[in-house]
Amino acid sequence: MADMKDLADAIIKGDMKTAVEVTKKALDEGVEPQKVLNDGLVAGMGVIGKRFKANEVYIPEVLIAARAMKSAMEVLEPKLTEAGVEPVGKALIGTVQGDLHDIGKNLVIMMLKGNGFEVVDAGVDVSPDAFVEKARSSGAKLIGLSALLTTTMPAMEKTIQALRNAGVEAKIMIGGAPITQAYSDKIQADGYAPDAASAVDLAMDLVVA
Amino acid sequence: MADMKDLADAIIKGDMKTAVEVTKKALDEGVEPQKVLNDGLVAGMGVIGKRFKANEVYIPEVLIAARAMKSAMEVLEPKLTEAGVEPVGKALIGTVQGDLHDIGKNLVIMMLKGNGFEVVDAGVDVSPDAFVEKARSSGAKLIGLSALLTTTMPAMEKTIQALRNAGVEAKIMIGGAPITQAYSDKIQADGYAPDAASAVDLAMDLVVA
Amino acid sequence: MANTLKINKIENFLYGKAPSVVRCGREVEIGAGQVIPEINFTLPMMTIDDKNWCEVIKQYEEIIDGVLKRAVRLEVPQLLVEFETLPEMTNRPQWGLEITRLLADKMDRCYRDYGLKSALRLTINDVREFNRPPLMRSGKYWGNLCGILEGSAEAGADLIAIESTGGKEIGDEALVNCDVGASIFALGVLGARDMEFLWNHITDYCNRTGVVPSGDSACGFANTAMVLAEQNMIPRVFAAIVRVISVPRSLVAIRQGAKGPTKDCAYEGPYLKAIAGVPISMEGKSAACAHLSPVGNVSQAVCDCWSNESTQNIRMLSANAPTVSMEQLAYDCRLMNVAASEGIESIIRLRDWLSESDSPLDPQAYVLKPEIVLEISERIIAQDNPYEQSLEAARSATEVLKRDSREGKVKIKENELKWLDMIEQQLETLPEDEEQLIEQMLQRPEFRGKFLPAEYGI
Amino acid sequence: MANTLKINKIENFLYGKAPSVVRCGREVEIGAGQVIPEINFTLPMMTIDDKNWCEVIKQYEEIIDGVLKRAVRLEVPQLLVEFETLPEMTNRPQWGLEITRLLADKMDRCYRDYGLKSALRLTINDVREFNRPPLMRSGKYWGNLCGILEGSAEAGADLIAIESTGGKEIGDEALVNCDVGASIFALGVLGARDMEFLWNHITDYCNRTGVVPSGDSACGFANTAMVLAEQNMIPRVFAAIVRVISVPRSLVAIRQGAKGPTKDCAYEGPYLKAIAGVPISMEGKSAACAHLSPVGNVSQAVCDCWSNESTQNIRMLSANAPTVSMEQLAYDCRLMNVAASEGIESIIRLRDWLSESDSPLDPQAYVLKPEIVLEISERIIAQDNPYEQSLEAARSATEVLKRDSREGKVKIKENELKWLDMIEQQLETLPEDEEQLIEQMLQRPEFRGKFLPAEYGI
Ligand code: B12
Ligand code: B12
Ligand code: SF4
Ligand code: SF4
Ligand SMILES: [Zn+2]
Ligand SMILES: [Zn+2]
Ligand SMILES: [Zn+2]
Repeated sequence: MADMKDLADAIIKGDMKTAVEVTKKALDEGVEPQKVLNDGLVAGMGVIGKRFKANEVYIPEVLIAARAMKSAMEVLEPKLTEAGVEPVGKALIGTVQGDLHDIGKNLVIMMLKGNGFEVVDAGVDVSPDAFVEKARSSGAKLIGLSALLTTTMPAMEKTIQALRNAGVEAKIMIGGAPITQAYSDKIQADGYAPDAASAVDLAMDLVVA
Repeated sequence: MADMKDLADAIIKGDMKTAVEVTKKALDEGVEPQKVLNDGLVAGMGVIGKRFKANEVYIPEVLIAARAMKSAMEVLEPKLTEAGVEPVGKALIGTVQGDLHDIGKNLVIMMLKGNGFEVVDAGVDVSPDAFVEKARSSGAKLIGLSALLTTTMPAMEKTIQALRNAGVEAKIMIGGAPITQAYSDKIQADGYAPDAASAVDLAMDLVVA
Repeated sequence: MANTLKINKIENFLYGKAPSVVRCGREVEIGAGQVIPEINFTLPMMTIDDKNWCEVIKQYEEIIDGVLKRAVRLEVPQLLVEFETLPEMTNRPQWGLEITRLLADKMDRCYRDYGLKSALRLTINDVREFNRPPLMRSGKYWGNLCGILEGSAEAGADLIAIESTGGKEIGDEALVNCDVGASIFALGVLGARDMEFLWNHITDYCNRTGVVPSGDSACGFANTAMVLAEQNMIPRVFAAIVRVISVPRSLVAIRQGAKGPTKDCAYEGPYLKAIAGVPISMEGKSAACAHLSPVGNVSQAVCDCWSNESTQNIRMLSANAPTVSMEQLAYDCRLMNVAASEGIESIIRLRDWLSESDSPLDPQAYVLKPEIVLEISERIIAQDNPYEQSLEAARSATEVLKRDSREGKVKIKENELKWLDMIEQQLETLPEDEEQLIEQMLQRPEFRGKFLPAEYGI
Repeated sequence: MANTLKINKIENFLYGKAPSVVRCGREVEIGAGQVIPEINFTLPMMTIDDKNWCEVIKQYEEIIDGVLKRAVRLEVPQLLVEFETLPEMTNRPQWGLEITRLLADKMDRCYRDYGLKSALRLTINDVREFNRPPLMRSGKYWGNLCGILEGSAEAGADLIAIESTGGKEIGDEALVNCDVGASIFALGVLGARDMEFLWNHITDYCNRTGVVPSGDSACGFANTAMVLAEQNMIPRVFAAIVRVISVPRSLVAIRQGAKGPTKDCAYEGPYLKAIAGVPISMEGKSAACAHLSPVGNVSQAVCDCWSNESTQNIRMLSANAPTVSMEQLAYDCRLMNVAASEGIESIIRLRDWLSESDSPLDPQAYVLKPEIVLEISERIIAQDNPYEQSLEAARSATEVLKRDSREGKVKIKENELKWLDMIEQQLETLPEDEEQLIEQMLQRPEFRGKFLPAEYGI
């Protein structure tokens, strides 16, 4: 019988092959897709996430786990859709106009995915208009803006205005090294997180609220 | 015959006695009060001011000159009033609420006086209401606010609002170590100066404009 | 006060080592061999009021979290944290104490979780001059000051300091006029008398509670002079002399029982260490965020704690400014401590480089040179009371500067040399007897109404 | 490249002194005996556009006025000013050149009025990756880059630098995956090839105009690794190894004619100095405003210029942040130069304290320790091309860290030790031959479309 603990362990170890196998087996045995997701994949990622926060493991290990999860998800997703299970939320994340820094943004995306979000990567140097367009076409409920330069921070404000003027109702969170809570308040973003781990908590809050 | 150059020299040296004597003599001889003021007193202070800016002399020397000027002014003032000569302008200067730093403010006052301004010293820890009241009672055309603490800077904004709400039309300039032009713009002061010497230039601009 | 220096040989005048070690907080030992970073911080632009209080708390949380995290990362062996109240927090003591508690709790947790040894210094800001002329020994503001003091042990403070301002009513005027007599009156008479009263009160509380009475700073006098000199408002020689005049006043706290480390901004520290043997906190290039100064290195030469004076909680490109300072202090201390681990000869070597790199260039740096400190300290303690000591301080500083500028040991700007003569002349006119000076000063019309003699027991 | 080190004895590996001195600007001599401050700065939060351009200019005026004034006050003997363009200023070359002109003019005036010796380094930011995948040798962005380069002499630049990013398309991925093979490919293959093309172009211009080609930094690789390690994203040992891998790439600029001082943020500088004899600019605790780092002191050990990396023009309690940095750099340099004035033995003493205070605590600091730099440099130059050198760099860094952590000379965290083994294993699988590695990398699906092989002559 497919053991959800084995699946979680496979994720933790980043053992892609086992993860896919156990997922398939579980589904074949009629385990509920939602249970496979929660008790297997998300549980495994949860353990890795905790270890990462405790500085026991590093990002490469998280990435390996995330890749194992991704492979298993490819098997699981159709079943989830069939069963009417929605992803936690859909997010659109990008780096604002004029700014090419994307390592931080990419880590945020990876962490969100690991926690069950569906994420559209808008890339870097994304103009306000492009954000509006992508917000519309993706239907994301959450938009994340990243900026690393003091001279591109103002582009965040412009992007938020453009999104709001265009009637986009998604929640907007911002981040990047020079960003502060005070700046987030000032430009009326819905939230700010200082790192990728807390970005997940924030995203959860914003999407659930 | 009273020589305006002697008067200026007396001011420069801070020679109170000679300054008063020459002023009296000049007035007795029928020299125009305005000429005594401009070519004697203000000219002398101008030289000292220049030397100060060039780091040739220090504030104590400027203060001594200012005191000599003050004594001479006591003689000259009634005549100026008779002749209908107005002071350059009347200014009200104080340190904002919660703040006790006053050395900088006092130097600004001293420099303004040395340049022909009439100045009311509002003191320290001056509340917005007290500023409004003093602005009204003094009829000052120029108000100067000083703040040295990051935690009393916001009191500047409040004071400006209170003054404007009360219909006070005087120009408002601000200064103090933590103040910047950007902050001045933000709270819509009419001007900012980084030191006492440039405060005089600014005051002139604001009052003449 | 004993008439011999606690440190009278230049080879015993060392950073990290003080004759009287201070032990406090969570296993912190000051003056026992290692130089310890002392981190300071303040609020960015914001109002402190009921509405904003929550925001204020958040600022301090963010500051201390960032600082402690960096200290742990850089394996700082011991850390001193200074919290200096802002006027609103002294005037509402529970506010000041709430932040003290918050900091102490975080430091406790960090000690338990990561073993970071630390102590918390609470520096109370002197609000008495909200009355003008100030009431020094009674009234609302004195009450507030006592209120925060009385709650400090319970709130978790390990050390108490204050930067008292008694005499400043005259000190400011004295500075902008380069009036050395008035400076001596402000510091050596008014300041010293107020310190005696105030520090008697503080050490009394400390004796009851076990909080360490640390020290007081003549910041409102001597650092104001330094800032004015940096702005070319007053001659540097005058600022140098005022620094030395401030020594006897700051000594009063120690005579009343203060144990050090003296306050970071009290650049008179080396004198206090030589004379009284207490460990000292100093600041220099590390505190450029707070004051520009001509003593960036020499101030470090014989320090026991090394501080950044104060920096706002604003975001730099890397992190918030207090975290940035924490990092800089940690590295400065690492350097000193590595040299110290090689033995005294290496301490002396580094000390002398620190001293030599500044002292020939500015009179304010020169009077902090360890050799000069010992020379002048010797002369100061030969005198009996703070007034005479202050007078002697001024005389010896002036003499030394004249002598050593002639010998080319210290550079004094052309247009400042005449000031040394003028100050010397002023000094010659001052009476040897304190009572006479008081008499003279009470006569001066410009000082009338500025201070209340009775508040100084005059 | 010669197969002997320019500095091969530890007693010749000194701060302030480099085998090849650089003379430039207004009487500036780098590597000739004195350590020189290099001041850097950037804009606070603001937009750069037509509407705001006037405001941008005002910012740079305020910055340079404050910095020069403080340098004069502190009698800084020589000053290097770095202006690093922001993307908008590279993409509109006349903007970048206008600010260059402004700075040069102010520095000229200051030299005439106060005798402050100074030189201006213009660092062009690499905008080529605005195209993704980047076009390295043609197109609009390459044109912009050339545009600013071509105007630099006339605008008053004394030195040219760039922080080129060729290979970063792969480098970022390599870092977050701790993929040492991909890192070597990014730096030693792609980066090195791009550098050869780019620096050939730059030195060609410099030869025509007399501007000094200074250096290039592997900042986008190795400093990114350091920042990631400080955030506990990747193991410090990996960041340390990437730092060493970056050496052969940065050497390419020198082989193409760059003369130093190398870029401040190129912490690989000591290797470049040992191997090629060029003077180097370094940053450490002085640059805490820009990057937190575990190499605050050791980075200073053999520097020729000492920098703050970059700080925004924001107001601190004392002055604006660039002025604050200027003061700190001035004092750090004073200390080093005073020790140097005593002779080589004292330089070595201070160098070793700087080095010893950090190097046992972190592998990133350890690989900058002068002795280790010489050891590894020797092995790097025994190889023939950048790929082989990079491979050897990685191998020797890994070996040295394993060996010396076993011997207790450098502390490596428990959970990082296994990474050393993993990296070693990865290294064993890499081919000795560059062509084979290229083949392998071109196969990897995750890299497909990320970079254009032809742009690297592949
Ligand atoms: C790596 C780097 C680069 C790399 C970028 C590689 C890449 N693909 O991203 C390269 C070399 C290309 C580069 C280029 C430049 N850079 Co750069 N760079 C850095 C550096 C060293 C690290 C940034 C980084 O990746 N950090 C690691 C990640 C993981 O951290 P992070 O980005 O902060 O992200 C975390 C959080 O902020 C948060 N987060 C991030 N995004 C988001 C979004 C949301 C929604 C949320 C909730 C959270 C969140 O979560 C992340 C994970 O925990 C920083 C220095 C620093 N101290 O930050 C400078 C820095 C940002 N760069 C700087 C500069 C000046 C530049 C250049 C202009 C340099 C030049 N003159 O050429 C160019 C600009 C290019 C451009 N148009 O953008 C300056 C900025 C100064 C300023 N004025 O603002 C910095 C601060 C360096 C410095 N101290 O001077 N840079
Ligand atoms: C002297 C001084 C004091 C003295 C004040 C004496 C007095 N009568 O003014 C004393 C010791 C009393 C004092 C007390 C305090 N101080 Co204080 N003090 C200073 C210091 C060292 C110098 C200020 C000064 O006089 N400078 C000299 C004058 C000439 O310069 P200036 O004030 O900048 O003025 C010039 C210009 O700004 C301009 N200007 C000034 N006003 C105006 C007005 C106008 C209209 C214009 C156009 C121009 C202008 O012209 C002037 C002449 O060129 C500064 C440090 C610094 N770097 O500035 C700290 C400083 C301002 N103090 C500080 C602090 C924290 C305090 C205290 C809260 C300390 C405490 N915890 O006890 C208390 C607060 C008391 C209170 N409620 O205000 C901090 C502020 C931190 C913050 N959060 O903002 C500073 C920055 C020190 C530091 N680095 O930490 N202080
Ligand atoms: S200048 Fe600094 S140390 Fe001195 S009283 Fe003000 S805040 Fe305190
Ligand atoms: S981190 Fe600093 S030095 Fe490196 S590219 Fe960015 S700005 Fe330049
Ligand atoms: Zn202080
Ligand atoms: Zn750089
Ligand atoms: Zn730089």
